[in-house]
Amino acid sequence: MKSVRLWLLGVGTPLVLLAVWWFASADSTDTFFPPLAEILDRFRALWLFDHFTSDVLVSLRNLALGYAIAGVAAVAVGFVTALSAPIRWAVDPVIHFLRGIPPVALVPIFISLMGFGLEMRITSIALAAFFPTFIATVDGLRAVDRGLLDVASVYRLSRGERVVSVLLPAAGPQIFSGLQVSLQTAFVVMIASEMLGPSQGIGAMTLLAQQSFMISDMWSGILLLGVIGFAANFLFDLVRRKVLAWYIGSRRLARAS
Amino acid sequence: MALTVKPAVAGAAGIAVALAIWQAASSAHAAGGSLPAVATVATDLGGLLAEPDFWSAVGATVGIALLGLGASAAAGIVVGVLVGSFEPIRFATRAVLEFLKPIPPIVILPLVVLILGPTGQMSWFLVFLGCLLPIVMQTVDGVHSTDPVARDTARSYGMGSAEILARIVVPSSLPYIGTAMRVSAPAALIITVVAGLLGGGPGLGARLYLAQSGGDYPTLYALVIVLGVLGLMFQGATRFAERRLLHWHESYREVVHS
Amino acid sequence: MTSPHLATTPLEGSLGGEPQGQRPARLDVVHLAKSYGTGDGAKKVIEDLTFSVSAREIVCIVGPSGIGKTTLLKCLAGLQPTSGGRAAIDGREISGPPPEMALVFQDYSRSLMPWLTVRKNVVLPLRHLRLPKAELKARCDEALEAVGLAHAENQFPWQLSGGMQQRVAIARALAYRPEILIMDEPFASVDAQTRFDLEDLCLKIREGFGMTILVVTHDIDEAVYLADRVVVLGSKPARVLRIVDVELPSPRDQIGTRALPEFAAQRTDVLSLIKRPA
Amino acid sequence: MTSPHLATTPLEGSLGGEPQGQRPARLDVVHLAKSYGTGDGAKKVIEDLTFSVSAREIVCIVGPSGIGKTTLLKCLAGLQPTSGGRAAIDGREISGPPPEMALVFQDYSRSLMPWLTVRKNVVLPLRHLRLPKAELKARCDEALEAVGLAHAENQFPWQLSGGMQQRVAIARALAYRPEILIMDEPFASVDAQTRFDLEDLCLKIREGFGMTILVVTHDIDEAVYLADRVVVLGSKPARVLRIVDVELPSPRDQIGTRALPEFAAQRTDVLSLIKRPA
Amino acid sequence: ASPGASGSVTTLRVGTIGIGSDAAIKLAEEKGYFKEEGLDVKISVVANPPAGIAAAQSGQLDLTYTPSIPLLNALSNNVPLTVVAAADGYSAQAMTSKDLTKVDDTGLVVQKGSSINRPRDLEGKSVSVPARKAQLEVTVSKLIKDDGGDPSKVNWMVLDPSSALQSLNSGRVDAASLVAPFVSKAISQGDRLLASPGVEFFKAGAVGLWATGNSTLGKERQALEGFKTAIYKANAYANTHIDEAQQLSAQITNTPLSVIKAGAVNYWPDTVTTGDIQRVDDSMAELGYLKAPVKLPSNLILGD
Ligand SMILES: Nc1ncnc2c1ncn2[C@@H]1O[C@H](COP(=O)(O)OP(=O)(O)OP(=O)(O)O)[C@@H](O)[C@H]1O
Ligand SMILES: Nc1ncnc2c1ncn2[C@@H]1O[C@H](COP(=O)(O)OP(=O)(O)OP(=O)(O)O)[C@@H](O)[C@H]1O
Ligand SMILES: [Mg+2]
Ligand SMILES: [Mg+2]
Repeated sequence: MKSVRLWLLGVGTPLVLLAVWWFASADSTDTFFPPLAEILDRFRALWLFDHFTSDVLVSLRNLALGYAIAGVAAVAVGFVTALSAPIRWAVDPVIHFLRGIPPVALVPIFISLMGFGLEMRITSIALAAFFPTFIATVDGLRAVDRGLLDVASVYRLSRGERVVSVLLPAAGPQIFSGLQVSLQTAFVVMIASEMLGPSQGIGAMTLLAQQSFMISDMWSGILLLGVIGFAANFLFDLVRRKVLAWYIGSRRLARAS
Repeated sequence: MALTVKPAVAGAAGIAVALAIWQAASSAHAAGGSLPAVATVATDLGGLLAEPDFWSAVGATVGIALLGLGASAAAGIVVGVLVGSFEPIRFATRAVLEFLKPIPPIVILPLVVLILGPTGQMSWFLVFLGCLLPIVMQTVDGVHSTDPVARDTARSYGMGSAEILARIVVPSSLPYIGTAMRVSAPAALIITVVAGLLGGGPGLGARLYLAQSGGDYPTLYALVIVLGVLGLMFQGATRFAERRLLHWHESYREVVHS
Repeated sequence: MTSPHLATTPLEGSLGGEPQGQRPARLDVVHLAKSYGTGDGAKKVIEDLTFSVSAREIVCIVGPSGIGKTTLLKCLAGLQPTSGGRAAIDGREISGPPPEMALVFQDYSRSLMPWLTVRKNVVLPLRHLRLPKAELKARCDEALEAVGLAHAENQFPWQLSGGMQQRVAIARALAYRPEILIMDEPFASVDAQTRFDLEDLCLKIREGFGMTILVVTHDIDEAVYLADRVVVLGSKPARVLRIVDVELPSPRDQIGTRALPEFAAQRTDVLSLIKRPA
Repeated sequence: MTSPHLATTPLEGSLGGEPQGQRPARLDVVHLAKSYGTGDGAKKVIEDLTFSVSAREIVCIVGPSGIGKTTLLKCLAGLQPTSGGRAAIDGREISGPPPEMALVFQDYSRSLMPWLTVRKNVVLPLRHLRLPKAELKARCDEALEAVGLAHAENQFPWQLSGGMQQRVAIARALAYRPEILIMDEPFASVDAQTRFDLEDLCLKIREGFGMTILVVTHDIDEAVYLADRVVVLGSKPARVLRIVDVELPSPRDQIGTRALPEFAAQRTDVLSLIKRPA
Repeated sequence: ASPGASGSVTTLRVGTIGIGSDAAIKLAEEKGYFKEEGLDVKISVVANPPAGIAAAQSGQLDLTYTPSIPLLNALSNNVPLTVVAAADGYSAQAMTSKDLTKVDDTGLVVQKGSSINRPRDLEGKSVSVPARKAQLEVTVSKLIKDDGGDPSKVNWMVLDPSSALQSLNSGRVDAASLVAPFVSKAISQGDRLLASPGVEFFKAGAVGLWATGNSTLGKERQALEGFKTAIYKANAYANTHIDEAQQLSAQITNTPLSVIKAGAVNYWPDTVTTGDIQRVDDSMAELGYLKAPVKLPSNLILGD
């Protein structure tokens, strides 16, 4: 009984909020808060047809490419760095400094170095998304339980086995939380690189709509970016749940008992 | 002794190599000459540091970031404790929070710029929004992470619910709030810069925009270096605060033997 | 399948435990049942448990892992609602944490607050008793002294070894001066020497404060050494297999008592109960 | 201050342990010393330890918490370099993890991979032995069967109770079929019944596989029940207080052996050693 | 009596985009024209005209600089704005000038050896603009259309001026539309001027405007009138003291004076009419930048 009520509350509240938005804005004449109906109308017209391949797909492809490059590179470089103390000492200060720079601030530099093309956008995304995962990988590997490493020594696991069967899974939770932050960063930089540079992509379209006062178009762009942000995170979570099932399960159990 | 010198030497060597690569690329006229020489940027940086306008921009950036962060921390912790402690509120807000959480504030930047204009208030508001949700979510997690055994201990010794909230639940969630602050502090700085760069809010972001659109590359690089240093300081400050407050937590315990 | 050894103790009254003399029962457990969850998903942990503990008595509970000993203690401490039967103190049914009782948890490391020092952990439950400052300090000092941790009062629990942490949890319970003390495997991670000392401390506080003590343990020797009676649990869901009266001279002594032939006999007695497939 | 009971066993040769018959020493520990850290910050944990373990012998080590038992085992397993003296297997000095040895760690929860199921944890160290598939499976099944966990093979370690996790770690060592098995408080968190079963398993594998076994325990009864000899450690830094030869008939039996007056005498003997202020 | 005589001082927050023609408002400040009207004008630089419009409409700014094209974009989306005064534009003699680069601060440039010789050649080519659907895109489109080309076939790229110059040189764009002082920079760098889109589009009259939002209009009408008086006084002064104005421009845009002097000479009109805006309105509709011409309200210009 109680759980049914709570469930209703969970599903009901967002629906009520949407309904409130719909009706409260229905005959809004406020320039900046157009009716939701109109926003959805523009959403369909703009993103589902007109600009789907020219803008939406371009943005998504840049995001996916930049993010994938960043993820693979960060884990690989992270391993090399974490497992070799001299390399770690050498790159630590530089890496920490680069990490301190707001990633969006690098976009103007990339524009100046590489122009405004796809390569600039993908590089910006990849570079900005690199650091969170890289740092998480190094931290995760350095925090691997001594006990587990001792087991690996006692049973004389080979170097490869040690990396694949012990280090990678043990650092897995941290690597994944780094990847999650990277995803957010990649998404932000995707938008920023479009707003600052070229005239293509969802970010550019949204900013253009704002600058030419097409408020419903702007709202529909915001809505689309919101949905993409949510969906990307959702997909990520699906993968994480699958890969880290052991970790999530053990955490839940530890909390429940 | 040997152990402390070695990382420092290696670190210095790393910095030297990075600077050398930069210098080589710039002298080789890579990227159409838009990469300024190290010395040019250093001179420009020196010029900036002597400029009162620059310092007021730094002040504006840091001030906005800190004010926004402070406000979202205060609001986020209260909301988080409420949401975490009361089941109906938690269920009612869960879907909405989960939906909004992964959406970065840059998404609503165009709207906020329209409504508040290119002002400090606009930047502050974006920082507030951008940091609020992570802090709320982490606080909720923290409240949930309260060890049931600790809670039962308190109950078995006859402590009331207000006392349990104050003495058990809030201290238990501190590590989570600490994590949220550690993530949010650099984020606050980033959002302030983004608000300046893309929305025209005051501070270093706007300076960055002017440098870019004016093609003033040395200043562009100098500003990015300044931002890097500010970012480091923000990270350092939150780490320091966290260490002081959470010295008892696993991740900060002084290693007794090693 | 019901155990043939069930119900060797008298029930239903608030007086019980004749074999242990004429002291009145403080703690009564009558046909207690406990399930986790409700409806189809319910998991029956305790089916029908009956025993009682008299005032100033030490009773030990032994039984296989996962049988429901911790669950039973949680019901007695009012932390879990029972699903049937009754548990009562001095005839009053237990419905919430009883003020005259203190519980030492099995999970000692999780029952100490890591952000408080040892002393502050001990003081924590005394705060709302609004005692005078001096008394607060005296009680805390005395309890820490008793468990041999006076020197560690300003350390944090996680700076101590497992055995020391367990002793902090015990000190906290002692400082609270409960009339009834319930302990869940309290000496599991302490070394042999310290364990002996703590067992003797247990006997001493029973004399000193007239406490009633209920202890869960896996160590049969310990149960026999400490207890006036040993409650042996078995079968799933949990039932009382037998209640063994321990007849050993007091005062007891670690070396002397354990070397007695009666001691060996009693231990063999309990052991053979446990060995039988339940 | 040197202990008067030191050096009841012969040293310096690779033959030792006369009182246990004429079996050759497999494991030799000679004047072993171990400090953590170097220079001023060094902490001397073991000062001068000498004993040996013969082939097919079971030796138990007892001693107070924090004295350096785990440290000693880590040195023997080649996980920690020694700071003085020597440790050798069949006369070969130990410098890295020896292939014929397996170690069951005290911290079972930190020695199982939480992302692998019970079966995969047991199989992990066998992978690089490149055994035929069938043999791999047979060894794993047998080991899980022996510790009574065949039913739990597809569960994750964190889904098991502490005692079950400990048994998984033991199963892993068994499946590895080491010639020398070293275990650090292997039965600390299992209940009395299971503990008995595991102790008996220990005796059985010694017979079955001819293993040499070294066990650290806090439980004096267990030490006396299991061991051919008990090494009692004491004083800080750690030294051998005495090596007690256990003279009990085999095969041993949980109920029978423990009820013997010789058993009580041996236990009292070891106990009194421990009780003495070291 | 003028507001100044009453002794009270009204503060006006004004947004500019930091271009050369801001010299006039600077002059008004320096020469004390604002003070004469009882005004304390606080100038701040905004990122671009739409940002300024947004700020003006929400009351964060009292006045903002905007060219007529962003103004029309805003008006067409029902953002209520009122024009207070002209900020810059073209003189009646501009079209007859022999060297259009001397009067037009905008320019369309191509690389020296480019095969593009007239606006209609830009069909299918990529052309950089500082912002989409803003002044340069609209004016260049008109050039192309008037020359018989199809502007909808142009690949517009948004680039800041320095990146545009760099991209033009490296061939990443085929043509760049620029604003002073980058036009003269491009020419000095060897690029070729293809056309002067500004003057050809606007002919003569006001282009840049000082506009205000509803809230300021309601509360500070008198102060706005004062601003208008002061700014026109400054406009007149600037037109007659070009050297002084150019020195200020150099300061404002952080450009060497020689570069400023090599470029167009600004013109500051003394009036703005509905006609100036209506012409632009019609052209934008014709080019498809507006669905239909905006019906300009009768009180669009303050004091009309
Ligand atoms: N909160 C709970 N919800 C559901 N089942 C539970 C819960 N707590 C314990 N159980 C189950 O109840 C049974 C008894 O658990 P309990 O902890 O009481 O055992 P125990 O006798 O104390 O064991 P041990 O000697 O290992 O401490 C176990 O099977 C356990 O899985
Ligand atoms: N890595 C280490 N660095 C420094 N000191 C250590 C380290 N590991 C253990 N010690 C210290 O060495 C001493 C012996 O520890 P060890 O773990 O060997 O004790 P133990 O006899 O196994 O105790 P227990 O019975 O509690 O397991 C302790 O004082 C401990 O603090
Ligand atoms: Mg229990
Ligand atoms: Mg140990």
